[in-house]
Amino acid sequence: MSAIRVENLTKRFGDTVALDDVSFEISEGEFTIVLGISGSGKSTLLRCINGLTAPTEGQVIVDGDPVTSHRNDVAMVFQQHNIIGGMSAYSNALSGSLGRTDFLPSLLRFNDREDKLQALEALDMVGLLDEAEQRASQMSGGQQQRVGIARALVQEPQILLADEPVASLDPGSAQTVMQYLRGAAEQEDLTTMISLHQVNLARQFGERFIGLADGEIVFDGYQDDLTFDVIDELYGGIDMEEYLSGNESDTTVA
Amino acid sequence: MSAIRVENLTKRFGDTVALDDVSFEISEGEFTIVLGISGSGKSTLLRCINGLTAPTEGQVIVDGDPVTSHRNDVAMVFQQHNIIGGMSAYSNALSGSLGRTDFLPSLLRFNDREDKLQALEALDMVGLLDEAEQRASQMSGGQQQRVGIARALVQEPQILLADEPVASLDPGSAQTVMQYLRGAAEQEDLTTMISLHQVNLARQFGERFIGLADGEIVFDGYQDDLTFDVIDELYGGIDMEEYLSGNESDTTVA
Amino acid sequence: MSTEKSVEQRLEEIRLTRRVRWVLYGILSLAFAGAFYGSLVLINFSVMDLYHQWPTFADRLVRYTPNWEYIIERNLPLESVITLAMGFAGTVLGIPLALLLGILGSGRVTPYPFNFIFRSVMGVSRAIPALVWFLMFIPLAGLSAVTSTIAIAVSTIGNLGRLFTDELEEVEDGQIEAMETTGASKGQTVVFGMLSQVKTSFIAWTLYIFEVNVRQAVTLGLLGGGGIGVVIQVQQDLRAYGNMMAGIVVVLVLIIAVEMVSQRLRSYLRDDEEADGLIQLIVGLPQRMAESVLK
Amino acid sequence: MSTEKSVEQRLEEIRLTRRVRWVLYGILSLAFAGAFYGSLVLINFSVMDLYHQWPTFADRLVRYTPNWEYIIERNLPLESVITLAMGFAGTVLGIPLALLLGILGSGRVTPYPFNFIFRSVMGVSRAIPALVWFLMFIPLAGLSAVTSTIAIAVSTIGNLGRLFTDELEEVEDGQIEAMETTGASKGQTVVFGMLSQVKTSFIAWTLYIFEVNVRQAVTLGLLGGGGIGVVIQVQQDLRAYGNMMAGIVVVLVLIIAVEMVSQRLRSYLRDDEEADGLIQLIVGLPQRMAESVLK
Amino acid sequence: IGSTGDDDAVRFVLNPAEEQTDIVEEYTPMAEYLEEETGATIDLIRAGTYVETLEALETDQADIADTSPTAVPAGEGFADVIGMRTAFGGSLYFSTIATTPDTGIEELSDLEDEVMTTGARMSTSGTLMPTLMLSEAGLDIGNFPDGEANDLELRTAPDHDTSRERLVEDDEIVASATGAFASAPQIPQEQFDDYEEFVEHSAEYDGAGSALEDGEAELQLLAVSDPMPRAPIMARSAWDDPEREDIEAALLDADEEDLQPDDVEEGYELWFTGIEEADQSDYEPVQEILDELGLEFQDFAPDEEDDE
Ligand SMILES: Nc1ncnc2c1ncn2[C@@H]1O[C@H](COP(=O)(O)OP(=O)(O)OP(=O)(O)O)[C@@H](O)[C@H]1O
Ligand SMILES: Nc1ncnc2c1ncn2[C@@H]1O[C@H](COP(=O)(O)OP(=O)(O)OP(=O)(O)O)[C@@H](O)[C@H]1O
Ligand SMILES: [Mg+2]
Ligand SMILES: [Mg+2]
Repeated sequence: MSAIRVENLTKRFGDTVALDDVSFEISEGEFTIVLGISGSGKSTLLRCINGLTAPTEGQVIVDGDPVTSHRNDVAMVFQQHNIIGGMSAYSNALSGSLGRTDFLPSLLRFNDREDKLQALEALDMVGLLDEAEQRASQMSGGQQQRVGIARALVQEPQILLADEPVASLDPGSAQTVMQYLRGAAEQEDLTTMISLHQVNLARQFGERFIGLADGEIVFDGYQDDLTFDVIDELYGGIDMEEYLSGNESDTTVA
Repeated sequence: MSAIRVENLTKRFGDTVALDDVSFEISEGEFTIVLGISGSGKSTLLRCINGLTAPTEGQVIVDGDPVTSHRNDVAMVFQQHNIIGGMSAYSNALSGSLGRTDFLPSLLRFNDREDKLQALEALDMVGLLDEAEQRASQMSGGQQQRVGIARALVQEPQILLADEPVASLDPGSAQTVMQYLRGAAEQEDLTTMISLHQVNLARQFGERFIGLADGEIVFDGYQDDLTFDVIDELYGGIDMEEYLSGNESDTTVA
Repeated sequence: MSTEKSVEQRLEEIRLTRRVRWVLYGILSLAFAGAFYGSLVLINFSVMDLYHQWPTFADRLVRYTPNWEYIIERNLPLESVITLAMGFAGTVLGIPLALLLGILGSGRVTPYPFNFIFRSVMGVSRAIPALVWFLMFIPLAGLSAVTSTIAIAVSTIGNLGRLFTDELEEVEDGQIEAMETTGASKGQTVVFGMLSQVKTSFIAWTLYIFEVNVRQAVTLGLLGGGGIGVVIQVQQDLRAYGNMMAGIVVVLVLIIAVEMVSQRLRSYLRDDEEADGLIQLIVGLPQRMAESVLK
Repeated sequence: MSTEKSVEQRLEEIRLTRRVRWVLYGILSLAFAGAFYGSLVLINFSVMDLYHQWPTFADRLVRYTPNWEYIIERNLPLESVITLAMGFAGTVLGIPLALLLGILGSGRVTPYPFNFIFRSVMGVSRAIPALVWFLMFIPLAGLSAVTSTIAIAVSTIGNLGRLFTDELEEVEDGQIEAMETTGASKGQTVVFGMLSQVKTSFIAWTLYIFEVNVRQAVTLGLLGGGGIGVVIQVQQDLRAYGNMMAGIVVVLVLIIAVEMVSQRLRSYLRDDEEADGLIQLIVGLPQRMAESVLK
Repeated sequence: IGSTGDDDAVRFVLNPAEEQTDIVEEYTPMAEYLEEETGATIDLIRAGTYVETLEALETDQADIADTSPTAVPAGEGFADVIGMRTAFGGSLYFSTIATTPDTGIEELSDLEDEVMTTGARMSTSGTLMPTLMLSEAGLDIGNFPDGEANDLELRTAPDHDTSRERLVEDDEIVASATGAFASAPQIPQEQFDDYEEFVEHSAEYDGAGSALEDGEAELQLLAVSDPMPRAPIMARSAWDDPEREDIEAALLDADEEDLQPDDVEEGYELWFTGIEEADQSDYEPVQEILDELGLEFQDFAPDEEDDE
């Protein structure tokens, strides 16, 4: 059974068509990377799957049910990590269990022992067990992003979405974060969709690829299908090879 | 004559050694890229050349004179662009001429006609002539960065420094900005030093390369010398090939 | 998993830390509660007394039903315009010195021990309540709206200047450095690198203080300082609470109007992208006119 | 270069736009100056009068030399502690409702037309001057510091609540969405997604309002509400300006002390990384204790 | 202030609105005297304005109040007049309107189109009475004090002394109204001789012109008002306590020495010397002034809930 089925999804913001009749299916446990330049609709797609954005037309079916609002079993990692700066890494990870904790206990931090252990295990998995008590705002960007992943894992999702999780990180941290995402997905057997704009990282970590351009799907395939032609199509306009070969002569910039 | 000579430059912040006995020379008109992971000392190096940071030991000689404070003929493009959000692109570009304008005229925006034309030409060069009157804060990240380049050009520098000018941009914009930098450097015959952490961009645009690791120079050479081994040394620790080959089997993340 | 042990151990550590922290918070809370209780004792606060008096108090609230007719009868809108004028003129008169002292009070403009000279001047202006300033300036301009305006102007220097100084502490170095690298002079760096960053916040703070000053103008009026406050005071002295409340309703409308305008302006300043009807129209005008001329 | 022409042309366009803008700014400035001038006329402001009265006023300033001995003689520090207690207790009493109404007044918590109910309640609390609140609460607590405290508490609700509401408008959606995706309930989203973002600003604003309230307590004292204000009032009635200024000096010290503590706390809250002596010590304590126990 | 110490204490509210004294200190000997005579405990509480004293009397937050004459009509229904303060034997006092010798103003009607200061806005002797005098002299006083006068500019001052000082210091101001106690010391005594009632009843007549020797500016008298009753001591009507009669009796019996502090310095003068019996009717002149000026206190009688 497919974990995610997107059916004729269209999303318009006023005149802008962010997604244009997008359909695809993702099988359980697949590690999918969504590629596309800025504005191609990557975020909108993930937000529709997540229920944060309501589609204009079409629907998303997760686990057999159409998505209407956000679901407990779909977790999300954000580009700006969106963790709570004033709390410790541990408390942030623990906040992933809010969906199954009542209001008062969550306020007083009387969480289940199980959830607490799970938060620490998740931190362990992203290599931050020793920093568990550190304030999130004092961590580096890469560490904060890993806390965001830990939080998503504590949510015990079946589906993990990540919207440009490494866009604001330096290459070293980006590698590390992608490794943790891939590792967690395999270990917990998660269906994962990650939007990226770094082609090299995508090629390195991706299993399946969905390429968006102007809200439409222009590529849907596996690692072997992702040729340089495809990438040129996705990131058209800039012809690097030609620019590179020409840059020793006079370069008048348009 | 060398445009920039760095002699035994050491910079310590408390216990941290940001630069450790760094020496090199850059000839006039060279387009140099400084590579290195986060914390390797790239920013500190550029700030020392610029006079924004005072070295602990050693010195930087620009155009024959040791650098003691910031010089009019050294311009800088910042990662966070540092342009003034509340002013138009044109006014921002024009602010590059502050060094040669008196206080009162600059306050009342009574700049020389020549400077004004130059500001517009610089905006034209970075492809923003039509957006000249737009408020900087309303522009996209890539556009803002280009305004920053225009401002640096209006300064009429001999040396152009840029500290991770594309780190916060998406790949499309990063390409564009690097193109403009390269184009401007060639057209105005500038000696240019750019720190980058994207290896692919560096290979694509660089002429000369300086690699830093832990504050020390580990590489200094031209495009042909920049092999994958060098890159592995610079970005050591993460062995991508191995990870990639192993990621189909069980991946326990440390 | 082999790390299970260390996770358990870590949890114990965390629980211990948390317990210690709870105790610490407990102590802090107790200290706080103690200070609060001490304060209540010091002012002879008694819940029982309040409880006993509550019915009397509640009975009398009907007296405070506004007498709407009085608004027209006594031409209260006009009086409230005078109050507005006091607040406005006082704010405008106070701005230049607030700006000067506020900037000079920042540690980034004036080096450390010296900036405290300017901060102290602002401190004095704030510490003396506007009411006392008002009394001190009576020899200068009598018991009048002018004296109120001067008192407001003087306290604006301290209140607004201090907010300016605070704001300047949050300025980012990036733009200052960027201006320095262009070879800008010290003055140009302050204007282009610092002030341009805080321009909108300065305007927002000025609007906020303007609101506060309009309320202050009402209060000074209660002491004879002109405007609608005087009417409220006279009606209060006559125990004509219905009329008094009519005055207060007018003040309410005035203050809400001022706040709405100032809020609108501030939110316009904050996210300037938002196409904001009128203002956008005005600001966009020159652009469009220029375009049409050149076509 | 072929673009030279178009650059020249663009400059002309820009100059035209600028000229139109200057004219527009000119008009706005004139309108502003007109409003200012109108205000001055409305309140009968006359520079000549002030000029004539200046010598008299200046002569009198010597009267305002503080009589330092009076500070000890009359035990002013004790009186100022009462004032402090009034400000503190009033602030603490006002916080819960300020918090509740402030949160409910935000358009993000309560949908649009309804949040204005709460904003209006806060508006009323602000519009009625603390002096009038004082009068209204006499039936409840008599002529006492308690009444002042209640008056301060009531105006705190409006002043602080409004600042809270404003702050909540600036909350970023990201963290709220993040909490929503974890399946958190509405209440949990508000607490973890919104309030945790503004926690430090809320504390900072509360401290700011506490400062304002201490000043307000002085003012209410001037009208019979207890504390050092009463002493200042009496000495003023006695025309013992030296003694009055001694009182004001004590107020000055009090207010500067309060501001310094509150500024310190705020800057600690802002950049929490900065190792800030004492507080760092206290906060770091549990960690270190836990470590030493486990070793 | 606000020391509601023990629950049975008699709460005596003091209103300093019109006097330049530390009123709590002034009344301390009286409180001690009352405590000695009646065995009651007296709490002295300072009020900011006289409305506050009325509010306190009406809502059982005070038992006795020293207040201003206008409080008598205002307090009708819930506060009784116990007595009237007297000063140096006189129970009546006067307002004056004075100018400076160089203004050329001869009589009240000359004040047309001029600027004049008065006392606090609702002060009987500082503002209300003088306004009535102007009105009787044929000047159109408009809505003043609740508004502006038409024929001249009336500016209020916070108190009597300031009103007088403004006259001396501000050239634009040509006259000032004050209670006689604030102006008489600077007015040559002979100018009062035309006003028989003043000569006979006023405590200030003897000291008239006395401050001129100290070099204070000389004032010139324009008019003296009809006599007014001095400020009343009032009690809460609903105050039903055996102590009440004792206290009332003791108050009326008090001698000047009872009211003087023990450790008086040379030349110490209380501004009141005794309390004599009085009732509502003694304050009819005040009601008349209010009526003439069109000032009405709101009536909160339960049955007629309107703004009459
Ligand atoms: N809330 C919104 N309101 C209006 N337009 C929107 C909104 N969100 C997205 N859009 C528009 O929809 C299109 C797709 O945006 P989306 O954010 O999904 O792209 P993206 O691929 O995530 O780009 P990026 O790499 O910049 O994040 C863009 O043209 C964008 O301007
Ligand atoms: N102002 C400073 N105070 C203390 N330490 C500093 C300061 N600036 C830099 N450092 C330290 O010096 C070292 C080099 O920093 P630098 O910013 O030059 O590195 P970088 O290569 O630019 O890294 P990045 O890619 O993160 O910008 C780091 O360890 C950093 O923590
Ligand atoms: Mg996106
Ligand atoms: Mg750097």
